[in-house]
Amino acid sequence: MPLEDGTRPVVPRAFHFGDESSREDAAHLGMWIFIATEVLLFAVLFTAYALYRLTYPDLFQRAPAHMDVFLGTLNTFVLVTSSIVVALAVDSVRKGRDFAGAALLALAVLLGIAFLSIKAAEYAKHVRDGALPGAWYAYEAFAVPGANLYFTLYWVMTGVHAVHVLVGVSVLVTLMLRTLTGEFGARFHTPVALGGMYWHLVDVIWLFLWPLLYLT
Amino acid sequence: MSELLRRILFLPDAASSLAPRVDRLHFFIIVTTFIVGAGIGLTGLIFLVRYRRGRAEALAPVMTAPAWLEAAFAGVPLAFFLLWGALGFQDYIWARTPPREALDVYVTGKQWMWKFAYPGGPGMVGVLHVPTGTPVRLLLTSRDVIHSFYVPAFRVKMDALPGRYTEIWFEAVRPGRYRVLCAEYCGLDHSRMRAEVVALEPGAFETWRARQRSEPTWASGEGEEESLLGPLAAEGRVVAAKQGCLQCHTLDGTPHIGPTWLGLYGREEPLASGGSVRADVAYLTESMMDPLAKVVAGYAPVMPSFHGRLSAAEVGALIEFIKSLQPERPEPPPVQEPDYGPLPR
Amino acid sequence: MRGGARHGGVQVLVVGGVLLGLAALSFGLSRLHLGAWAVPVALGIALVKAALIAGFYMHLTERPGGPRLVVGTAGVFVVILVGLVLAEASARIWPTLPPGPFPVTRLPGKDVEGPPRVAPPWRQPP
Amino acid sequence: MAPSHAEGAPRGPSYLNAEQGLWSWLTTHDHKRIGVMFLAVLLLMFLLGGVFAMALRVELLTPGDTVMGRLAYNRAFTVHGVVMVWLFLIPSIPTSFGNFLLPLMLGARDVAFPRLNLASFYLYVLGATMTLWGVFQGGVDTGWTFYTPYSTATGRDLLPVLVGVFVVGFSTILTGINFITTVHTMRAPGITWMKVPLFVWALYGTSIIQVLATPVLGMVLALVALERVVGAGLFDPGRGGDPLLYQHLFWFYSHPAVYIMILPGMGVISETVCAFSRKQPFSYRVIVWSTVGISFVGFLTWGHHMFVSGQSTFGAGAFSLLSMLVAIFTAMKIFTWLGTLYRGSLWVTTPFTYVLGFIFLLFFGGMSGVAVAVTSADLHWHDTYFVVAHFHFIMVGASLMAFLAALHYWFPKMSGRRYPEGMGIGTAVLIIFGFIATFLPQFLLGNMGMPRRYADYPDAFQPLHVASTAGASLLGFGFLFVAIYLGWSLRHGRAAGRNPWGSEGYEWRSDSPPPEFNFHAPPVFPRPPHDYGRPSAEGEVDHAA
Repeated sequence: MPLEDGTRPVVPRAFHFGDESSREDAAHLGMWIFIATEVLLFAVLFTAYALYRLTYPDLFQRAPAHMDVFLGTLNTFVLVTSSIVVALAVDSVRKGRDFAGAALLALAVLLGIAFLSIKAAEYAKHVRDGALPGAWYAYEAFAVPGANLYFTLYWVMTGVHAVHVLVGVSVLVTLMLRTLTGEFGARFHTPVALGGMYWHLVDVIWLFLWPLLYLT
Repeated sequence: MSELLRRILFLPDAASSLAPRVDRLHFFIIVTTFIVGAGIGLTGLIFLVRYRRGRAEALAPVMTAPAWLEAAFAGVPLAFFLLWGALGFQDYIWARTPPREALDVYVTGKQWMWKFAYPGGPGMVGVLHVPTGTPVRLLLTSRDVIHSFYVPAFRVKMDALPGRYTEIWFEAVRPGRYRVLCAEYCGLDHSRMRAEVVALEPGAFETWRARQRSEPTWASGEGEEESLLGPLAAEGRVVAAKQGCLQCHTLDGTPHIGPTWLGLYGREEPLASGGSVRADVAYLTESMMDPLAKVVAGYAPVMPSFHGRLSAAEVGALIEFIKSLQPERPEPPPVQEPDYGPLPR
Repeated sequence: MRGGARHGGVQVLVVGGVLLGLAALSFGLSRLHLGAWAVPVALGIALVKAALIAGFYMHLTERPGGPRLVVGTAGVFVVILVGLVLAEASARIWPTLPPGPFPVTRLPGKDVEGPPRVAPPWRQPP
Repeated sequence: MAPSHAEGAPRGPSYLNAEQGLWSWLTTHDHKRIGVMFLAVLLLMFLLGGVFAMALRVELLTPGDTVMGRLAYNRAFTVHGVVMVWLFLIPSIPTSFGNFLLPLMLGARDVAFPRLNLASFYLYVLGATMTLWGVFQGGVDTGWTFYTPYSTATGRDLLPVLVGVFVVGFSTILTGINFITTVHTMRAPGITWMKVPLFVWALYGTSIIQVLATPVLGMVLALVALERVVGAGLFDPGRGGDPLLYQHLFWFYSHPAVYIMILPGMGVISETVCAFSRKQPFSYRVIVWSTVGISFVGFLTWGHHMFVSGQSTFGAGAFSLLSMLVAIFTAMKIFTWLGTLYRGSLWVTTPFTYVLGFIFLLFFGGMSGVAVAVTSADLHWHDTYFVVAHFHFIMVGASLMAFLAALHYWFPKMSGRRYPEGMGIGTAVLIIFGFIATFLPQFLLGNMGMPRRYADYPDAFQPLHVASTAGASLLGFGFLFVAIYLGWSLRHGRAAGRNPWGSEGYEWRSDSPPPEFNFHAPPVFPRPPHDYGRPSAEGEVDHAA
């Protein structure tokens, strides 16, 4: 912090850290804390799931039979692949290959959109069945006490997750455009790394939702 | 000693077998708190007088707590807290484990009243009769939101949850009337959701119960009146259900958000604006169309107007239904504000 | 930057391969119907995957100190929340929930008298 | 460094006049200005909540309707609770004094993310506006706890309030992220973890709670909103849901939130008790570890709000035990503060008067907290005025006293001016006694069995209610006096000089008010933050009246 004594410093405000490295450290730490808050946000839904699984054990075991396991599993692979692509993109930008990075980000965006489309198809199927959340639940094939709770949880959990995917996609689009303008490179790539972390978080949450809702 | 403490602390009479247990621990905690609190206050005061800085700045000695003192800061309070926790938990388990031979009473909370029912009848609103010296198990549930059954004199409290049963038990030790309050916020009339427990000698209780069984002054029997209704009145009942009248008006004699319909027709009702009105066809019709014009005393002016929402035929049916709701016996004694004067001994 | 070079594209691809493999494994195991073990096994696999992603894709291996502390703390609190709620609920005296049937097909507008309630206790002693 | 007192006059512009105009305030990234803006809005909220508190006390003067009906009363206590808890106490000390002082105490030029800091302020204003609008427009009558199924069944419009509180929560999270990152990455050279000022430790512990607990609240409120909009049924027994789940999730946030309210206050006291007894903390490490301990163990105790709610007996026992553990940390702090006073050189000032009041009232508040955490005793006390008195002892008797101590202690730092000291001490005594007169009767009311949230009560309770209302009016006058003389001092107070208290705190090494980037030169802190063992390095104690 080289400052002239007594004069008003003319250094731009954002540069109140010593150097780029410590700024990157702070940014990463801040992002991790934000991720922790997201984890706790979803923890509420997992708690509700756990409590109702405890209350209605048989029902939660039978419920996956009413889910579209194929689409759910397909979505898992789509999302994991997109995570790999984003990791590659971050690696490329770090190494200064920003055009390759942007291309990979574009691919990840496409995969994200694919995820959302598959999810929408799945939602449409549930709507046709009448497996709607809460008061609108009218799914004749699975009309046992508590089944409405399972589907409410399903809608809320995947819905909140889908909102996160949507936010993630827009973050990736922004990062892709900014990469294309040459803003990021080997010297400065913190935003790409942070955006990537957000996307991975979205992926990780799905990796827990998928077995709980579709497999077991 | 404990009687003196009880009076100093404004605690109500200890009228159940649980109460002395709770109070004992209460006194233990309070006395300890006040001794230590006085110690802290005095220490602070002495320090303030003794070490008060004059105008000149004095240099205070450097000192840090030795490790044993730090351990004491944590250890001594912890010992007390854990002791209290353990003693309290013992009593808590006792209070939540009803004896097998306990007399069952079903308690239903509802905005804003308490219903009590014995398995073989009778059912009562607002007054719970129990024998003294006998454990009574309460099975609580609620019909709308969460309520909490609270008898200060018994030191007993348990929430009544909709859709599930909770249980608690108590044993009244001497006859008397004890107030029941609702301790969980439940809406507009939360503060008026009161009832009372009447503890009777076992003999007197059996006599009371036998008499109640043979000629109930008032027993709850929803659904029984249906068969007695004429066709128009039956239609009125459907209208009442469809329009949501029954969310505020009861059919069983208990005041709710609005006055009960039981025995309403022909009754002289005091008005909030002063004076009174006879509840005849004209008044009932007016109350449906312009409810705020004449509000019965003691009720909030919250009823919406049904002008345009009820056809003439529906109004007629409703009035016919209200007419049909006459108590077959004299009205049940109104839930009186219990007399909380000194208890008869 | 610290360790940037160590994380080549090859490593990303290897980890990705493992992730896809684990996902396939999780799916395969679910077809075997493991009964009581199904949930723990599935969650275990998910945890491994999450650890891989956090460690390699989210650069946790490069960042000791703060970030690891944060992740660890968050994990602990998730366990506390879920664990204590489950511990409390499983120790309740059952059935505190009155037996059904719950009207699961209730649609808005059908409930004329407010939320459905169980039969009055004097009609249906447990 | 080390200018003498004569040279204590600020060199160059301070943060207050480095830039001029309203716009420069509204778009500032300066943590000090953001702190001051937060302080202004918070005081406004306190005023609003206080007015409603007085209205409640007046209504309770007599049984039956005194000045308002039951419905109005239910709405009024909701406004009081919502404003005081969500909009005043939870953000109070961290966002105002924390924002102002954290970088100063670490020798940093700003917090780690200045733009995020400003965003946090605007989110708070937005959320507060929505909440207030929602409360008044919807006539919300659920209390600040929004218990289901009442909150899902009530006919009032709850959605704006839920969204508003959610947004305020988000603002809290941003502040928390900012503080944790700042403490981790921006300590000046020489400030190792065990040389971090105690107030910063308190803010750090608070931020951990904010960051980990607030998202839970956000999601729960979202679920309540969902319950109202689509009838989700997760908390509705009619659809197989469990109303206790709401209470679990809500208190998982709201119990630690109590520590969000009190921990910064404890930090303030740890600072001031050293400054005014001119002595090192009796045990620095005890205070530090008890702070960390509270923020951790505070998460394990939420079930003690549910002893009579149908929770399992086992659950009640476990939560009771864990609650006993968290009380220890407070006890340790109280003893350590007392030990710090021992053989000190006590300077009786306004902040110090509040410190003494704080220690005394926190003791009784804490002990009554232990008492209600005893399972069997809670059968009697749960949801009565005993609990009301208990948490007011903590939130008003402790948190608010600490807020006032901080306001007086750092008033010269923030404004560069002094306030009339004698007036301050007198008012502090008035406030402390007014407080005791208000809330001591409420303990007794609780013993008598008066449940909380009662608009109307049996006649037997009246004498104690009258006493409480009388005390509340004393309290009200006290706050009025504070507002008057501090407002007067803002314009007409004497210039404070750099370090009017002769404090060793790092923040006093800068000018009062500090320059825009806190220090004229990169600061060096060779001594620990509370090192009063040696004659002051600057020796410029301004002993005036």
